[in-house]
Amino acid sequence: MALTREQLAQRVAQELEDGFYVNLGIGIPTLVANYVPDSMEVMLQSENGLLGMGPFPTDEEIDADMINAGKQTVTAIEGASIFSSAESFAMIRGGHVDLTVLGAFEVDVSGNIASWMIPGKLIKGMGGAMDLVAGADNIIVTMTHASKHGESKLLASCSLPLTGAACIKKVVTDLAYIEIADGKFWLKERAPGVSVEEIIKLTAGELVVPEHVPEMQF
Amino acid sequence: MALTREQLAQRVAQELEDGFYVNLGIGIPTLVANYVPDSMEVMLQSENGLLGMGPFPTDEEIDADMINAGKQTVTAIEGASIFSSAESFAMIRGGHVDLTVLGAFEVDVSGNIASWMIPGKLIKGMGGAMDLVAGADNIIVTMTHASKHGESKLLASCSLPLTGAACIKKVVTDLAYIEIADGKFWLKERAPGVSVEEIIKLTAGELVVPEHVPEMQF
Amino acid sequence: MAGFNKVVTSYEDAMAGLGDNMTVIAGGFGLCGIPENLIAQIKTMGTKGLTVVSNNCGIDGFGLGILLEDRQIQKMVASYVGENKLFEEQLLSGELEVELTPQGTLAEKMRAGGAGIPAFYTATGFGTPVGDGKEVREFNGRSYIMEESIKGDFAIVKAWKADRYGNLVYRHTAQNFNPLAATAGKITVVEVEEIVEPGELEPSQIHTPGIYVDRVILGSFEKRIEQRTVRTA
Amino acid sequence: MAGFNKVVTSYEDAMAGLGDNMTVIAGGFGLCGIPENLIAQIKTMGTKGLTVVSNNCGIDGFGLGILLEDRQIQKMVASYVGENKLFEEQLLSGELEVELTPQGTLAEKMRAGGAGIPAFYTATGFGTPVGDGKEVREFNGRSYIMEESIKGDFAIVKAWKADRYGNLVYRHTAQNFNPLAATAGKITVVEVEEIVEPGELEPSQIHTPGIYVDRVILGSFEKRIEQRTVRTA
Repeated sequence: MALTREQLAQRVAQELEDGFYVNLGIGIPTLVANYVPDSMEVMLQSENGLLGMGPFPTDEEIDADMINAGKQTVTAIEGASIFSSAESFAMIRGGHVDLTVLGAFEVDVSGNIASWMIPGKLIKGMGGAMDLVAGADNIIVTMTHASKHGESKLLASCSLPLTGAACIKKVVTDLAYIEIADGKFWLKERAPGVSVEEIIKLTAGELVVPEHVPEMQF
Repeated sequence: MALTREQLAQRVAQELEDGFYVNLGIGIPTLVANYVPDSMEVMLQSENGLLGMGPFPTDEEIDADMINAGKQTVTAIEGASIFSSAESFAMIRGGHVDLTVLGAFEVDVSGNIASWMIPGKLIKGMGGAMDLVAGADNIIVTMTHASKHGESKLLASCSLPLTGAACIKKVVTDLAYIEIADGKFWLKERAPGVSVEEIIKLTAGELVVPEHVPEMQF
Repeated sequence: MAGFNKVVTSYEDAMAGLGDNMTVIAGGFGLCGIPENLIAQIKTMGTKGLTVVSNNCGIDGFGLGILLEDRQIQKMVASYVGENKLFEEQLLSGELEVELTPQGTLAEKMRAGGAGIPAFYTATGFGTPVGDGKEVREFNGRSYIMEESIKGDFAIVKAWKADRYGNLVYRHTAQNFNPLAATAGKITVVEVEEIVEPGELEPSQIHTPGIYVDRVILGSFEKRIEQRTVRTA
Repeated sequence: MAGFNKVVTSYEDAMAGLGDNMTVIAGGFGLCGIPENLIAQIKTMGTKGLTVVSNNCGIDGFGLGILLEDRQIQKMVASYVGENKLFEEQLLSGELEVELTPQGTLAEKMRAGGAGIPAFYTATGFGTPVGDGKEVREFNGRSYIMEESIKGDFAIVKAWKADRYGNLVYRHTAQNFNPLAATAGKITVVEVEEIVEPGELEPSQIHTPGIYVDRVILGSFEKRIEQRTVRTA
């Protein structure tokens, strides 16, 4: 069975390490925050200028001056710091964030990512995504393996305008955990109950399949 | 009579305007702070990261963490701000300082300035001087008109390594107030009791002398 | 001693000198920390042909969005403009030009503009449409593109507290682009929630030193929330 | 949860990993805000062949000056090195290499190093020996030189207060180069006068967010004054 959004977030959360500074994109990546193991301390960076993002506020705590990069009202945890957008992207561009999780339309075997623009559709803008993929060494893309129409999002070469070139090494889809290296996709894990054949069928770019593909553990 | 150091500072102080942010170099420029008219409010910038430098501290006020760019203990006035060296030079480089006053070894008719290095002598470094002359639109150089050996410091072309190119427009020496434009020195004022002939004799670069050269007023 | 009294008392005075076809840099992220009354004043003035540099363009009927109603903005430089129907219409009809700029690059362009740095290199956008036509250069085996700085005829800024010297502090994440915008305007105008006595702001805790600020005005703010999200207590 | 407890309790631990021929970026201006005990620890360790990046090189017998005594510094990148006899001797004898860098350019090189900006343009130094051999480019009719960023294997920093997350505040003008150095070290070590409880530092008043900081140690400081100047009360 394909992973649910919650399961996707859970699988991504397994890549967290104690003491990590993490930037979570909008959508599924945001859910990762719900699965930080209790044994671990991580700090969430929100690129509008907050390091140490906490949970949503209660009705009483709500404050228009306290938002995250998704423009949602949030709180700050103990140990948080707040700064300008230039400082925020100095952190990001300078490679100080340990892990970045974001969604995508397409990823290819060269580690290219397309996530911000579909020609012919209205262009809303890249926000901070281009800086995030350029600045981070450790990026996880999380998305569905294929479109609603069954078209693979894991390609030999991205068809959409790129967000970043040669920067993606890890992809968690609803079907598989895949790494990118040497111009190929490497199948590392499959979602529980999903067959290797199905993953092969829905992966357009070259996929290296080992003899044994373990199921994801939750 | 050639101006004293105090008179030099006094003449430079006449260039101040109400509301000016001013950076004063080490030496004679520092003395300018003593001649700010009572009717005027100016704010002194010290490039180690202080805007709103106040007088020296009393013995009781002295604090090792509170110094100026000359490494002297100082105080801060009401309305002061303190910041990093990057922020300090953002102000300077970005042209936000209204007036910069500094000393020099040589100035030439092209507005070049040499103030930091004498080949063959030990090189101590340029400190912030190169940033100050590159960043400011309004710079006053204050120095003696000639060396102890009677050699002019106002040259057709600087002989020493430059601090900045084509950046100086105003020079206050112990003999004269001179402006630089169109590749020439323009004699604007003479020190009280100093003859135009003496100034001509001690100015090596091309000097434009008007029919009437007023004396400086104090 | 008028020297450092930067406080003005009317929005007319605050925005005096703004003319058609000027460039305005605005602080704020979404609707958080936007100079909402200064924007409203620009609407009142009816200034046309503006180039506006801001991370976002407000929403329909609030923030920079209101400047679209009378077509006052000719060009928008922003990282994300997704929340605005009028924006979409004017973009599709060709009345409005947009230059999409990655958020970090936009922030750095403002900072560089204020700091006398005409251009810098960044890996952001290399190999993407953002890099098209820009100089590419390698440093230590990696490719970077050259980005030029931005300066405005005006910068409009929202801060929390100011003193008469123009020293500013921002509140929480309403800081965002505001301190960068503040450095990059030929004329920088700031509206604040509170004007404090000189000396009340601790010198080493000032976010924007007054040297960058030309005018300060006391405002009252709606502070509209874009995405109200709560948890149950 | 060891996650964000960056406090170490010995200077050996604080500087663990420093090796010969590494680059060390040090905060401080003159003797103000220098990481005096971390410097002393480098002397104790006897590490050789160091490239040290700092605005100044201390004085004879204090600050970075003590690293000259056993010839631990091979190259100094600084804006002003005028207060040191030993420095002069080693420079003249050719034992020590010096790269003089304008103060503002030095500050910006550190910031750029930490901020992922490999190079930037500045007018500072154009037409002077500092510009020799550097690329010149015109923007809006003015000439600028390209300057590359600086990164260190270690950054050593002096702050006033820290919490266990490595969030820092600096005291008065002891801030200077410290927040810039802090961003530019692969390993950033900070010594402080006080370690406060988490939450004590107001988030928007933190000068250096903890993300830049790897180790924090509580020190005691001599804080020598270079130019003691007083007025009569």
